[in-house]
Amino acid sequence: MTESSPLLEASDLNVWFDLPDGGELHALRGVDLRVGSREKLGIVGESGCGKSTLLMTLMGLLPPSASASGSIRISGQEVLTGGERAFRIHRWKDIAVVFQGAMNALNPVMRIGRQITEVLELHDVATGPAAEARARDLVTLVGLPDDILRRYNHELSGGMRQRVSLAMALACEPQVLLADEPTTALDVMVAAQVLGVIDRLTRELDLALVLVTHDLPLVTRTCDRIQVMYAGKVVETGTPADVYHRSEHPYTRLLFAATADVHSGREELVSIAGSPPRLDEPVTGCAFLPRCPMAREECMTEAPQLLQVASGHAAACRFAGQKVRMS
Amino acid sequence: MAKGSPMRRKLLYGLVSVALVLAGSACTNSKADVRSGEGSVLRIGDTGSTISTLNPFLASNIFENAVFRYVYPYLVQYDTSGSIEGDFATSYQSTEGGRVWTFHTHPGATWSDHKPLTAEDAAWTFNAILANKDGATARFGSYLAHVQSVTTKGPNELVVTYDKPVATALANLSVVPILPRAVWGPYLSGDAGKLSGFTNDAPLVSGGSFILTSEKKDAYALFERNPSFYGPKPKLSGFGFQFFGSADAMISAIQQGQIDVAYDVPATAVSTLKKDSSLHLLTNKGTDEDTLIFNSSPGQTEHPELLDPKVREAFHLAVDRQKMVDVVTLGMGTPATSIIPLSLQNWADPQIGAEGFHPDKASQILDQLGYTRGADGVRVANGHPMSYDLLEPTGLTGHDRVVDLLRSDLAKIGVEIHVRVVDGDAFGHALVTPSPKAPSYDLAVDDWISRWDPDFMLSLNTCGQRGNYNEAAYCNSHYDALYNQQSTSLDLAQRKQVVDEAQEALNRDKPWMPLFVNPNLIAVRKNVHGFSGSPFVVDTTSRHQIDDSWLQ
Amino acid sequence: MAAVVAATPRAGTGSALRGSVGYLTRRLAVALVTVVVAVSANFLLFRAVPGDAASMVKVPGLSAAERMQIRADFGLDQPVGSQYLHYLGQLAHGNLGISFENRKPVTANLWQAVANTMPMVLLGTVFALVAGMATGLIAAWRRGTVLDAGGLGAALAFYAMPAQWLGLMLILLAAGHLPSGGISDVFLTDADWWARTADHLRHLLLPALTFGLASYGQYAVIIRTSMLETLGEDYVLTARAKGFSNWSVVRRHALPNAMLPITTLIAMSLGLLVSGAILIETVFSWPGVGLAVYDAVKARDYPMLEGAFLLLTVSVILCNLLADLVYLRLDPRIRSA
Amino acid sequence: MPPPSSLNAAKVARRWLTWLRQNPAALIGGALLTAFAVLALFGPLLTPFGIDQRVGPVYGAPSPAHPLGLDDSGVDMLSLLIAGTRISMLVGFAASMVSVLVGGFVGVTAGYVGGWVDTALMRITDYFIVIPALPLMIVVATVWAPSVVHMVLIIALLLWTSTARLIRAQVLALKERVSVRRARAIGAGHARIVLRHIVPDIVGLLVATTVLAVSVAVFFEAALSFLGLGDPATVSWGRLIQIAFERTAISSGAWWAIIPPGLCIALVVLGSSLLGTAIQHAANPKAGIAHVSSRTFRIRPVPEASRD
Repeated sequence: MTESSPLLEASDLNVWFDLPDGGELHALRGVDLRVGSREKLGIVGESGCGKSTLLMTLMGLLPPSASASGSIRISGQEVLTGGERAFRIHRWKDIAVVFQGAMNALNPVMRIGRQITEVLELHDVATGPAAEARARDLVTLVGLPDDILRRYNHELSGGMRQRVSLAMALACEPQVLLADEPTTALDVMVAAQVLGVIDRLTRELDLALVLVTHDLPLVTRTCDRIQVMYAGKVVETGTPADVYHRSEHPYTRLLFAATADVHSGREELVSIAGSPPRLDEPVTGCAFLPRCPMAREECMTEAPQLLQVASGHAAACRFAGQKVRMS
Repeated sequence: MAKGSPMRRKLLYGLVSVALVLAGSACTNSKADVRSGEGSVLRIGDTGSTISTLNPFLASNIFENAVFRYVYPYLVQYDTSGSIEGDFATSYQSTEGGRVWTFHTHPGATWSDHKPLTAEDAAWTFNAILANKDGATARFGSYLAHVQSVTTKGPNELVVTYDKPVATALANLSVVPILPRAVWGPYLSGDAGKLSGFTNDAPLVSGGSFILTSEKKDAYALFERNPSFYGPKPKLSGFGFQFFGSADAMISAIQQGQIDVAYDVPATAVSTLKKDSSLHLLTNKGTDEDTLIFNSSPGQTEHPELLDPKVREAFHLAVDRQKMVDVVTLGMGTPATSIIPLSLQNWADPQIGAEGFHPDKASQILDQLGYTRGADGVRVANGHPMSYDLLEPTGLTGHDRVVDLLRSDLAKIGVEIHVRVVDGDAFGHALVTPSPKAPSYDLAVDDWISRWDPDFMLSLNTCGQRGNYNEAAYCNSHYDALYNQQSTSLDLAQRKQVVDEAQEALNRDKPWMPLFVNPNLIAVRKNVHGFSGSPFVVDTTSRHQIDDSWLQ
Repeated sequence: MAAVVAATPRAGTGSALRGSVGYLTRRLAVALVTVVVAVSANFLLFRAVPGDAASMVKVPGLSAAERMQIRADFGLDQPVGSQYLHYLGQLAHGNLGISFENRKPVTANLWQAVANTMPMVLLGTVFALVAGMATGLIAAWRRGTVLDAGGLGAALAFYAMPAQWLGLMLILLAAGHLPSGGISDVFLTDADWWARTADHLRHLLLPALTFGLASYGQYAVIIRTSMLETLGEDYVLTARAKGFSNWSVVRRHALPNAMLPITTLIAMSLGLLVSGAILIETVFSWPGVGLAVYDAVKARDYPMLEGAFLLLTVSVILCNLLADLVYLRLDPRIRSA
Repeated sequence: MPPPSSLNAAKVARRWLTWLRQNPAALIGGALLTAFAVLALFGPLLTPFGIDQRVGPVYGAPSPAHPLGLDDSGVDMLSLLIAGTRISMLVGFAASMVSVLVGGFVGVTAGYVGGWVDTALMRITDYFIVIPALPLMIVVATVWAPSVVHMVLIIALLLWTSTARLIRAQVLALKERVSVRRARAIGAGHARIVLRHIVPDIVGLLVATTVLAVSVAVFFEAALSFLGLGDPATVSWGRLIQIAFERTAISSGAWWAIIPPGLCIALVVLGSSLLGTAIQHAANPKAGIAHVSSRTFRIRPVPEASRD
């Protein structure tokens, strides 16, 4: 891991969505992110905290109703200001994505094989029989028989679809793989198998991984670093050990506590009382304030900055690094 | 996507060239000029008409009859002033007090298939008609009523013998075509059972001035000059009828020079056409008369008051005919009070039914009958409101305006009219339901085109025509006697007197209540010469209109 | 690796084929049943309306015996059951009977009318499809922009206009430049092929354009909706993430999927074309099927009507079947369903 | 569309108004339909001249006194147009309501009862779908004397099929819902299940179908009238077009006799399409996202205010 040359770096990312009534929703509020080579970054948080938006922003796939500011660098090149054209140079070659299992990420009227070879041809990796051979290798790599190439999406099971998505993502040998909750909608056994494949391949192929999930045990198991997001902001970042054992943000602590209650990473986190703030109105002070067991008067006025508590471990809580007890 | 691919450019060229062809073709209007001059084709347009059969025994509409007039020989026809003249017969005279008619026919005539055309053909046709005159050939049987025998004396002399003198012999014979035996033989033999299945498709074997070369239902009929015609050679090399679906299409066609003559122009278009300097407008008093028909049969039991001549008189007085003429024909028609239109000057009598428009008098009559108005203003007669169904056949432009006016005029005297619009066939059906002699409808409107001879119009209300042309199902032995008397009155003055009496009789009973006569408006391009107007929509009584025309 | 176990395909090639055959068989069966229902219903419909050949034949002075003869000629003196069997027998030989009106075989009359209608509706449909495609795709592509609003507005406007009125508007606009009625200049008998073709085209232009404009709006709206739905699909996002340009995404991934409902729409509307042309044929005196039906109604020409209804219903059924076939070809999901 | 509820009328009205404000298409559609409905109801009070009253020359051109000119008999076109509104709207609304009632009944019956009833009803529906609609209407209209009531029935006769299919599909889905199965399990009567558990959930769809059917019915009214099969004693927009067509309005240059009635039909059809589609979308909302668009997200500088 070389800190000096991150494969993917985003700094001070802000994303707004226009709302039909004329207002806007501030979905990402100054997010920073760095992924070094072979690094595995986990991004966790409740639904609606902006983790999927972050992933879409990194791929440049925001809808026209969105606006963004800040900086995204892929392999050191600035892409955000370059717009669609700048992103397209890197898509799939440098940075590929596996979408949620619940999505229909595969074209229903195109054979699986074609969906893999077309991307090989697009990025001049291989054409014709060579592309087909490569596609066979890819599906074998993810543990699928090669006659899968002649099939259509509707003939596959959920687990097979995610494996195909993975094979497709690996087609152009990207350096960074983004995975957006790749196992939602899969049953536990299949999810474990798919994650096993992802884990194995990122190691075998020396990939950097950004894994977006709300499966906390998973990230602590697989990732090198974790970023916890809340209301469009990173509220805590650090190694799994930092975040799990020495969490400095009350939200992180509640999150882990809730997970422990539920015993399953697949269920939505519901056991934190209250709900996240509305992002279509300006947030003053700490966004977590209404749900925070440690809330103080001063939290209402001043938004907390990420405070470094140890090397590589920071939390956005005014009490970070202070030993304040939760009441 | 900014640069056009070769493929897209090709497509573009293709589209552009198609557009150019269309634009170019849109500008070609030169063909009108090709046709001018001697020996050219006269193009005639009409709306709403059609030719649905070329079998004269099935034919019922006027353009079918017009086709026969030009392609088949007739013994006699009318001249442009309404007098009988010889056609295939070069001369004719009656003997034995009008009982025997002798016709001398054109010698050496041939059909268009070069077979000889002689008096024998006429005798064969007439005898074939007589053989089944109450059956398959009934269409022409009535025109040969009282004919005892038809014989020839040599190839050019025909003798028609009647069982009694018939005043209308020539008028009737002017309607009966002479058919080529070679074609019609198989269909007119025996009981003529196959006759109704014979379509007689174009091109027809012709003996008249023109040959029908092609014909398409609802579209056109095209004619070429018949080189073997016995009579004077037409100046035109051909002519054609084109049938338009709408008057607007026809008017635009004549204005653009796509046709030379437009028959039966609607009154609403007259001001437009008058402004066009390339057109003449021939306006003729017409013979097409609109009438209100009272069901006069015993089948009409629901409203007995409608059978009362006094009630009919009230209706007669309540209708503002001049207003109808003004609204429906824009003042170009003529009010009518008798079934013989005024355009038949020899026979019409303007005094008949000329009481005028007196709604107050009409109300008085109904008051005197004790038909008082109910709370809704509708009178009550025989325990029922005076509220009647009126059948209106579709397909005749202006009829709905007529009906609107009738309804509002009658409403003013406390009579309510409910209009039922029905198409021609349903109309015909309603008039003979439940039985031809005793139908049950209340009122109807229709129009009839008179002929030069009053016999036809007078025949419409005879007992024998019930279930056929007698739409009122009126039957009166006194009237029938008058009708028969006029048809056998050889003396013109005497016949005129009987015709008047018959009109009077009808005016008294009013099976029909005449309303007004439609004008006959024909638009003609100025390069058409010799084209005479006529009281008829299309003249089926004579070949003169087209035979005498030429283009310049 | 345990994962391989999970990778057993759910459906084999054999079952996909069986799926296709089963699907086709089902569709064919439904179509066949509908045809039988239609044939019988049409037969009964025209026995239920008042009047028959004998009452419609306009021969003055026809005697009762003559009318009986005509009824016998047309087989109308038989019981309805045997008339029905006779009718079916005729149908089996492709014989639709003889027209009451002009005593010609119904098939000949219909053929003539179809031959006239086809160029008009086909040209119009091609126009409507091309223009509708363009509008629908551009509007979907430029969703929410002025172009979208304008395109959708135009499409809805044309959709909302009654065809007969649209025809009259075009006649008003083209007054004096293009013929407003008929299929050709009937007096153009001695002209050469080019002149006749140009004349046909001139006559074809307004009715075909009316037909095109009248169906254009519907196509444009449906293509836009279908395209928008497809553009919202996840695989479109995948395609973009793969690095395809927007246009490639639309062409390779969105269009083939968006075309599925559009294909059905086109095939189904093809079946309805002919009867939809009735108003336009009336406005332009175009002697096609629509006008033939209308004239047959007016003349109570029941054999003609029976034939026309059979032709129209069967063509709708066939077009639906065609839509199913095309769907089967385009959409792999149906093949193994 | 706000779901049907037992709230008081004022609240329901307020929700409708809010919904209309947020849907410009629905607002335009609703406004058009309301305007024509008002015109249909109160039109006869507004007609400046009688529709039997000849006030000027044949095809008199528009003038301040007669803004839409005169027709072929010199009657004020504006008065005719207003008078025609009533019949056209009446036929449009009545036919669509009858057709939705019939279609709804057939659809609910077929979907709920199932079995051979479903099969039979659907085969009949199939026949009505494949039969050429306008020709059949012409046949029936020709045989049946023309009147407004007949016109309504004839149009409804062919309009109910799409509703029947739509409702059947919906009912089939609803039938399997937990609440319906539970109701059946506790022995609720069929009528009760249909009325309490099924009908409330298809009301939105029925309303949308009715509104959409208005446009088709108005179209058919115009078509039948144009073919001369309308009630001759009444004035409708379709009949005005027919009269203009038959009485040489075009060659007389009387555009004012042709354009207004067609425009009115187009506006009503447009109104009912816009409103109906909007209700349909509201009853069955779709996300309405597009992953590809000619436009892309915007880049903007970070506003100071949002730096926190």
